[in-house]
Amino acid sequence: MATGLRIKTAAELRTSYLRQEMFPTIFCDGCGIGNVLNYTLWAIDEVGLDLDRTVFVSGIGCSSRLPGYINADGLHTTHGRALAFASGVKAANPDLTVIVFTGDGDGAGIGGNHLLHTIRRNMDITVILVNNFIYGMTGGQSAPTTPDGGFTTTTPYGNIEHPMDVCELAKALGAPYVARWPVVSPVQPVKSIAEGIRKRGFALIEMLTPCPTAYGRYNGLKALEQIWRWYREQTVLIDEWEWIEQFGSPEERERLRGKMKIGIFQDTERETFEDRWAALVARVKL
Amino acid sequence: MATGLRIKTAAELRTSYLRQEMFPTIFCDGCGIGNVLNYTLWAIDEVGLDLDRTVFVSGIGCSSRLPGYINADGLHTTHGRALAFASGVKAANPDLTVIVFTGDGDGAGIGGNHLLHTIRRNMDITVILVNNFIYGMTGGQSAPTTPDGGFTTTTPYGNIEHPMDVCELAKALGAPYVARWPVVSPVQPVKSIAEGIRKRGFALIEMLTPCPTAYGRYNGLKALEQIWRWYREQTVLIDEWEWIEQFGSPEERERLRGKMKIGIFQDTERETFEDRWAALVARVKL
Amino acid sequence: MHTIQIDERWCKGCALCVIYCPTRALEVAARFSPRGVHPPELVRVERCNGCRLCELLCPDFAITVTEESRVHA
Amino acid sequence: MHTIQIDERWCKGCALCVIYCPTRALEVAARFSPRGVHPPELVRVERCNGCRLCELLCPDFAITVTEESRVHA
Amino acid sequence: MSTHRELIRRALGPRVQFVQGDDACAYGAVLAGCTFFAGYPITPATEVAERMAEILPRIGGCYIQMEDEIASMGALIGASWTGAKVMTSTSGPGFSLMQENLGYAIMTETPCVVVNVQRSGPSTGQPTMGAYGDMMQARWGTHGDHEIIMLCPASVQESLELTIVAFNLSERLRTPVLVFIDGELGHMRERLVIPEDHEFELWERPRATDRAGYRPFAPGPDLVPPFAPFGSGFRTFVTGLTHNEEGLPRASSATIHDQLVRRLAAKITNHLDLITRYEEFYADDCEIAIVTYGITARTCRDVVEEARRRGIKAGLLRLISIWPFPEHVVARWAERVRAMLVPEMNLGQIVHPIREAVAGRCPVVLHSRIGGELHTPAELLEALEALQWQPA
Amino acid sequence: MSTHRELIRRALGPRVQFVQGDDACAYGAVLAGCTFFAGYPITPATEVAERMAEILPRIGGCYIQMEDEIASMGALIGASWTGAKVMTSTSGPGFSLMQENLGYAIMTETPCVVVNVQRSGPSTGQPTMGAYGDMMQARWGTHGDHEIIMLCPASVQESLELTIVAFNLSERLRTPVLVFIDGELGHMRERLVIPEDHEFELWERPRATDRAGYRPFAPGPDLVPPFAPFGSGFRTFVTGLTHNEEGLPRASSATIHDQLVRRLAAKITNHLDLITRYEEFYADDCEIAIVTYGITARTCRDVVEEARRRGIKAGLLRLISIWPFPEHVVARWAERVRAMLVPEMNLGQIVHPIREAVAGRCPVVLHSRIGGELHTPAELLEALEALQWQPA
Amino acid sequence: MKHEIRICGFGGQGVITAAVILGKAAAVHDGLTALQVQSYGPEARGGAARAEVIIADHPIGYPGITLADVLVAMSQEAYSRYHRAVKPGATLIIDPDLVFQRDEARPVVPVRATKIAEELGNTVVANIVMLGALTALTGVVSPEALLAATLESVPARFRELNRRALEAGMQAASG
Amino acid sequence: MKHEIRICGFGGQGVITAAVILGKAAAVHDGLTALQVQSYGPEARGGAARAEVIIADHPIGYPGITLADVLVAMSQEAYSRYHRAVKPGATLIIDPDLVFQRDEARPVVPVRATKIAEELGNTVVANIVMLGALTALTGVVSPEALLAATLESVPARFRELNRRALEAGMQAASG
Ligand SMILES: Cc1ncc(C[n+]2csc(CCOP(=O)(O)OP(=O)(O)O)c2C)c(N)n1
Ligand SMILES: Cc1ncc(C[n+]2csc(CCOP(=O)(O)OP(=O)(O)O)c2C)c(N)n1
Ligand code: SF4
Ligand code: SF4
Ligand code: SF4
Ligand code: SF4
Repeated sequence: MATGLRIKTAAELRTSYLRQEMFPTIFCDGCGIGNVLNYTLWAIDEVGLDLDRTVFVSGIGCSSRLPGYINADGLHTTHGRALAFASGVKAANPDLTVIVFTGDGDGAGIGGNHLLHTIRRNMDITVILVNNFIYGMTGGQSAPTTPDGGFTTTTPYGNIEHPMDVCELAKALGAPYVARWPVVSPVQPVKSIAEGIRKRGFALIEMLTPCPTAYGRYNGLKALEQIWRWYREQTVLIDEWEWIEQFGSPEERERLRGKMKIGIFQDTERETFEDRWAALVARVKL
Repeated sequence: MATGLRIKTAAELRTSYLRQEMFPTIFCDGCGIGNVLNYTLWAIDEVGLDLDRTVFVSGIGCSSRLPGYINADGLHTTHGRALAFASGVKAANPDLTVIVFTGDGDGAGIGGNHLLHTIRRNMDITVILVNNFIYGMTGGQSAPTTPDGGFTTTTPYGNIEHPMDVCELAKALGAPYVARWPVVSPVQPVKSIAEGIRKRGFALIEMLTPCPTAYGRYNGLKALEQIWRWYREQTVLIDEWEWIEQFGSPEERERLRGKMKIGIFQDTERETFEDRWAALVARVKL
Repeated sequence: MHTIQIDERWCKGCALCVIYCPTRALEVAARFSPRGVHPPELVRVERCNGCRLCELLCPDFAITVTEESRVHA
Repeated sequence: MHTIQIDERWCKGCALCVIYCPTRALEVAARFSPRGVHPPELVRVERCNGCRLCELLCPDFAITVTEESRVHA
Repeated sequence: MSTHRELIRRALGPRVQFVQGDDACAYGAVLAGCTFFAGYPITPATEVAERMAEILPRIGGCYIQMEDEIASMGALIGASWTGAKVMTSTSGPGFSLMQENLGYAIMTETPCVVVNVQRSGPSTGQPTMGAYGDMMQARWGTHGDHEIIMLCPASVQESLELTIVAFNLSERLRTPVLVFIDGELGHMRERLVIPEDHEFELWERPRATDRAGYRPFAPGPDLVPPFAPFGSGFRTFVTGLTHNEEGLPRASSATIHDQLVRRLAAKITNHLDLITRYEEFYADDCEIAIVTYGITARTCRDVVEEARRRGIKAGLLRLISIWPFPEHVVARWAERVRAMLVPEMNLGQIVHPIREAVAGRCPVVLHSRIGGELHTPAELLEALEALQWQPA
Repeated sequence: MSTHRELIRRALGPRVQFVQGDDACAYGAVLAGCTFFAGYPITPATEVAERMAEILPRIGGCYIQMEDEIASMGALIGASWTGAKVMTSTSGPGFSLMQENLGYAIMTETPCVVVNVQRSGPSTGQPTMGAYGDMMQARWGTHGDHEIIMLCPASVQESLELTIVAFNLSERLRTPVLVFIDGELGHMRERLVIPEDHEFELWERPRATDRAGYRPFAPGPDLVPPFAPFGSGFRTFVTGLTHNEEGLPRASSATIHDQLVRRLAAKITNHLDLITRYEEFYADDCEIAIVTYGITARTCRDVVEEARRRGIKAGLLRLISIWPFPEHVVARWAERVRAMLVPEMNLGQIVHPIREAVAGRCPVVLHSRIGGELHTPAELLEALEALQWQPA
Repeated sequence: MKHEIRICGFGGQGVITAAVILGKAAAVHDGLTALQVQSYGPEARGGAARAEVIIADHPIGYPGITLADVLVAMSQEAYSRYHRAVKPGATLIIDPDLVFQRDEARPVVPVRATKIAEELGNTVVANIVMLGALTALTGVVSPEALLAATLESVPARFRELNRRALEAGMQAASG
Repeated sequence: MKHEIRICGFGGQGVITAAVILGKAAAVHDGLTALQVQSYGPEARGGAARAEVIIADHPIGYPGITLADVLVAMSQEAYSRYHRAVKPGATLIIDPDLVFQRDEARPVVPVRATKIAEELGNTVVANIVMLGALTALTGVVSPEALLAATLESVPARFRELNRRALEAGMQAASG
């Protein structure tokens, strides 16, 4: 790996960061959620987080099972509500690092309003949103991210709803750090998650993650090799995307269709809820 | 009035459009919500809507009381849920015109997720969102729109949360029609509401509306003349805003601070849920 | 010549009409309406140019401006 | 020289490691693991360059690549 | 052009199938004329939605997956006001989220059917395990005073049939009706015979006919106000606030509130004849009664037969409609039996109204089982025998 | 530097005040050591939040207004896991929305206090009118099997005092505790004397002391597991799924579910001695008893005195803790009295567990009033007299 | 000793504030038992508003008033609705500018509170004028207690205005 | 007549599908009473999966199985857990490639379903191979019913594969 990070081995991760009694994971074979865990642990290792002072919060879904595997404080909450619980943890004890794992359904479907307002308040929370285009845990129903025409058990004739772009939304809401990466290669996600954790303020890292069992099965991508390849082929770096949009040939532009932009969407600074609250307390405390 | 519309008189509106037994309204004196009703009726008149085929839907709040005054089908629902109910009405009978009245708290606070997903689906619904920067009905608590530093009964030392810009959000989500106007002058709101109703797809018209009783009282704007003047002075047309941002002097640009952009934020076309569903049915019906 | 009709059951005495009348033709009455508020009055009839702004702005549909020549239903 | 350690209790036999190994040093074994899957095997030891991609990509922390010279805790 | 009924038949497929309880609920809805479904996936109720998503577009109806259960319930009510027959399905966590809007449907007299395929709670609990832990929530889950109708099938066939009944009651009485099964029955497959149209009745909500002087919430016969769908020119205002018979808010009037809320309750409790359903086995000479409902009742049927073979005068009262609670039926049994055994797949819920109805007339023994496994015939037989030999 | 207790005193202001029931709940919370409040405004509970928003920053705590009641309940639980004492307040519609996360708090043994200032429902109903329409919802509102603790004050002073008790019980037993008042009491002003610190006890949640072999959900004495706050290095995994004593999900195990859920219930029902609170008047020679709770009890006190003056052997059993239901207390009264009158500001809710406890020993007569007005002394006196002259 | 006082008018007149100040005067400053309740609806902005105060020297059970000892009516609707719900010999205080039609059988004390307040420069103190009059007429609380309760209930910059309103009310009642 | 059949293995092997097809064969094609239940957990992806089928000629009350007449075990865990919960004389069918340790006291029919399926070109039909074997060994449903139920349960392009899997299973059982 070309990053120059001193990457812990899987065996080391197992002993330092994992609840080994929880393994093997519940994830299907070929599922990319395990990779999200990998990358997060490597990022944590890079940042040098103290797991004694880090809380992992999640909602309900395959992806929301991740905190259970990490040997740290974990709060596996109700479906869609991870950010509400996480806000409570962070507001009550701003010294803790709070990292949220959520799914596209959990975080942007039922939980969309908490996403919206947590970003608005700019809570200092890092959200790792696993987008697999579908509700995996319940067996493959359409999600707000399901592509146009995508097949799921509740869109048996193809999805007619416009899919949601969570990163564009977060960006419009002013989230200080927003990035999207497919899990298919490790380097950028690891770096990006580390940046998100370091960012003072809300950070969203959307991980495009293959779900062969549900999304793959209904969309001709059940074979692992195929679905993992799809994620490489269907994603385009923001810079390249913009270059093509500006200077590309019509054919090149046509080829962007249906693909997804990846990269860092936003990286700015903004006062956090916790800092502002602390300032308020300093001002009015008796 | 310079629009060339043949504007019905208040007396005519009363007999053709209002449930007179509901008057006087519950709105405080100096409240701008009554004006939103005025403008909507004039817009409806202009569009020539058949009130027998129009349904007004709302949530809970001062602004959500509006459907009760209109002599048409009305659905005054639960707090924050107007768009969910409205989506049901529209999906089940796309021939009806559906107009939603909602507050900033109702529509963008508790109801934010329904806003998000109704826009995403592009339901053909016109939403008139009354933004008075506060929760009026419950006596003046902070809303997601309360300005930075604004005083409310739950931000007695000044609001520390970043306020939300509902129009920017709707725009980012791809709503085909998005506009914002203060109620203090009638012409543009009337035109804009009419355009919203005519638009095939989701239309959001945010009305900046004085609430002297709650927002005014806690922010030195209790006197009617003062608060109404404030809305004139603190709003700047998008074009002007952009001109100043690009070409304005530093002082001019400084003067934009804390002010609000008004005008039409977006006016595009996008396939609606209803049309796509109809196409799907045409394709698969037995 | 224009006149204004005020529905005193509906008028809340907010005085928006008075404030925004471009010709300052209206005034707040000294007397109380049955609702206990001071309603507006067209004290300077001659000034009123029938612009109907008071009517458009009245949040309570309480004002109707009428021309002598025209009768509304 | 590198070797890989596979934790067969954790390996789900997804074969990601086999697929993504840039030197094609791994293969899927014919035998079944106790979990009932075919685990990977380092069949072409000489090819393995220790890039650790299989380890980084294994969703189940089941592979650890070790150098002869180095022992992990 | 085929008629709507023909479309339905074609969409449902062969007359004899081997399907799940969930599927049967969906089929029942479609047969009852349901054309609108709004829902949100949740184990073990998802298959109801999946079946509706497959069938509805094929018969020209509308399936919409909402962003959560709150929205599903809201969309359902909106759709019902256009005149459509509507249904949603969920399980415990989602049913909890639906409570506020369920109360709205009650208050606004909006017909709708809610299927709850119960899983083992509290909280996320055991998502894939069956239970009957929401039985009291069904009755009391939403705030404020109200009555509710709930039906509890015990087989796949009955899941279909009672879903039709649920629609009928909901339409006729203009009130939400709940169909409660559990994860076990929801995912259990049995032979299902889809009934012919002449084999069941279909009731429609009473319709308003005359616009002049129409008062949308003025009770007609049965205490039920005639309904005028949105868009039909009747111009109805619907609010969850306390309202008068015109439908206009009168939230400060004690009298209007009292009249409205008592009528809404009476509309249901006055129609026990339409609603109440139960099955009795060996009622005549029963000494030890099992009183139960849902999937457990199947086992109890076996148990009672076996007990009889062993000389115990056992009997079974299977409650099919749980709410409004058939107090008189239970009271009647209480007068005649020596003891009642109440097996429940919860910590004891329906045992409360049973005890209240029994009012001390005989001992009532709860046999509670939680964790997702069914009561076994053996343990229930043992419990019956223990009661049999217990001194009075 | 002042101590935290001194800060609290200063923030609360003068010792004698003329304030509302809502205010008193907020004061009680602050006195109990509450440092975190998450909420969402709703009539008639908003003033609780408003007081907390004023006080908490002044004592270094945190007030956060969330986007809805679901989020409020979520944030509350999150905050409680950092070790803070936490509270929220709401009314019916909001309480309905909190049900799912309330169940989560029960399942995860998270201390928290929820104040419900009840308004008249169902649905939006009468937002500014008091009622006791959510009494059964409190017990059964969330899905799945569980027990809950609920306290019902009858005065402004008691609103403060019982809120402190609520925190104590919640901390000690690690379970949500509900304080239920109504809109009338919530907005009623009375003289309030803020008690000194030595006038009340404060209980804290049991704390884990040893990291080695810590099992976060292994019951300690009282069946309550010792608590380790997030960030203290104990590394606790918290889930609403069925979990073992390590806190790890075991959602398919019937045995673990059974053990867990029965322990959660027993943790409460085994501590009736700590929880149960009631007041008795003229218990000794009472023939006709009024059994009631909340604001109505004040009126009943007057009524009983007046009845005594008129020669009726009336008595009053005022229930202060409603859940777990003090069955034995009611049963004891039932053995001695000729009849019970149960006035309720609803269509009859607590009358159900009362009837169940009475088990036919004496007639139980509901006197229901809805619409937001209180029972008058005159009507209750009349009801008492009617019972007095009724043949046994 | 038990006084049952009902103050009513329309929303925005501050009838609830008046009742709160009165209760506070009794409970906090005069050391009496006092209880105050109010009734308002979501429909009541500008509509009917009502507040009640019970002042006693013993604990108060039933927290309501059927027949009042003192009625203050600041609107026609309030008067029409409540003027009969009083005990024999009760004190009825009205604002004659806002109560147009009266049941002449029932003697009333007219206090032009709104006019007086307008003359003092701010219509919002009409309620305080009424409180002054009420106290002067009935003595349910001591004038000192009333003054103290009033001053601590209003922002500093309005103290003087309120003090004058109280005095004007007392004068109007005696005048 | 009542047959109680338990099929178990790990998630992904299609044990539930197998049970459904068997039940369908009995209920729809052989006109019998049949009932099928399953057990799976959210933890069960790749973990334990279990399905049961009851086939009878009369209505079925209790919808569970305590002791099975037929057990199909497609994993070690399944075998270890359930091989004792059978009636005397029950038929036990196992995949010997996946069941490593056996209680030798209990006679079993080994069917190398996974291997056979892999040879047929797709490991997913291992369950169908087992169904063929089961039917051949027990006759709980007719081969025609089983074939019909299988074919209507799979996409058209997999029919041939499934038919061959059934046949291979029957052969393996007889062989
Ligand atoms: C209130 C509620 N509604 C529905 C569910 C059922 N449910 C569990 S997970 C899930 C969707 C998960 O989708 P996503 O968040 O995208 O995660 P994935 O499983 O795809 O990783 C749903 C609908 C639930 N547990 N609670
Ligand atoms: C579930 C629920 N929570 C809270 C409330 C209380 N409530 C009623 S209106 C309202 C806020 C209204 O604010 P907004 O939508 O901005 O409308 P406004 O009154 O300012 O016009 C609230 C919180 C409620 N009715 N239901
Ligand atoms: S269902 Fe999809 S998302 Fe869930 S574990 Fe399986 S592959 Fe992963
Ligand atoms: S409280 Fe504010 S928004 Fe509500 S009616 Fe009064 S002025 Fe209007
Ligand atoms: S604007 Fe309307 S309500 Fe206001 S004073 Fe004028 S007439 Fe009356
Ligand atoms: S990537 Fe990991 S789990 Fe997958 S086959 Fe390789 S070692 Fe096994």
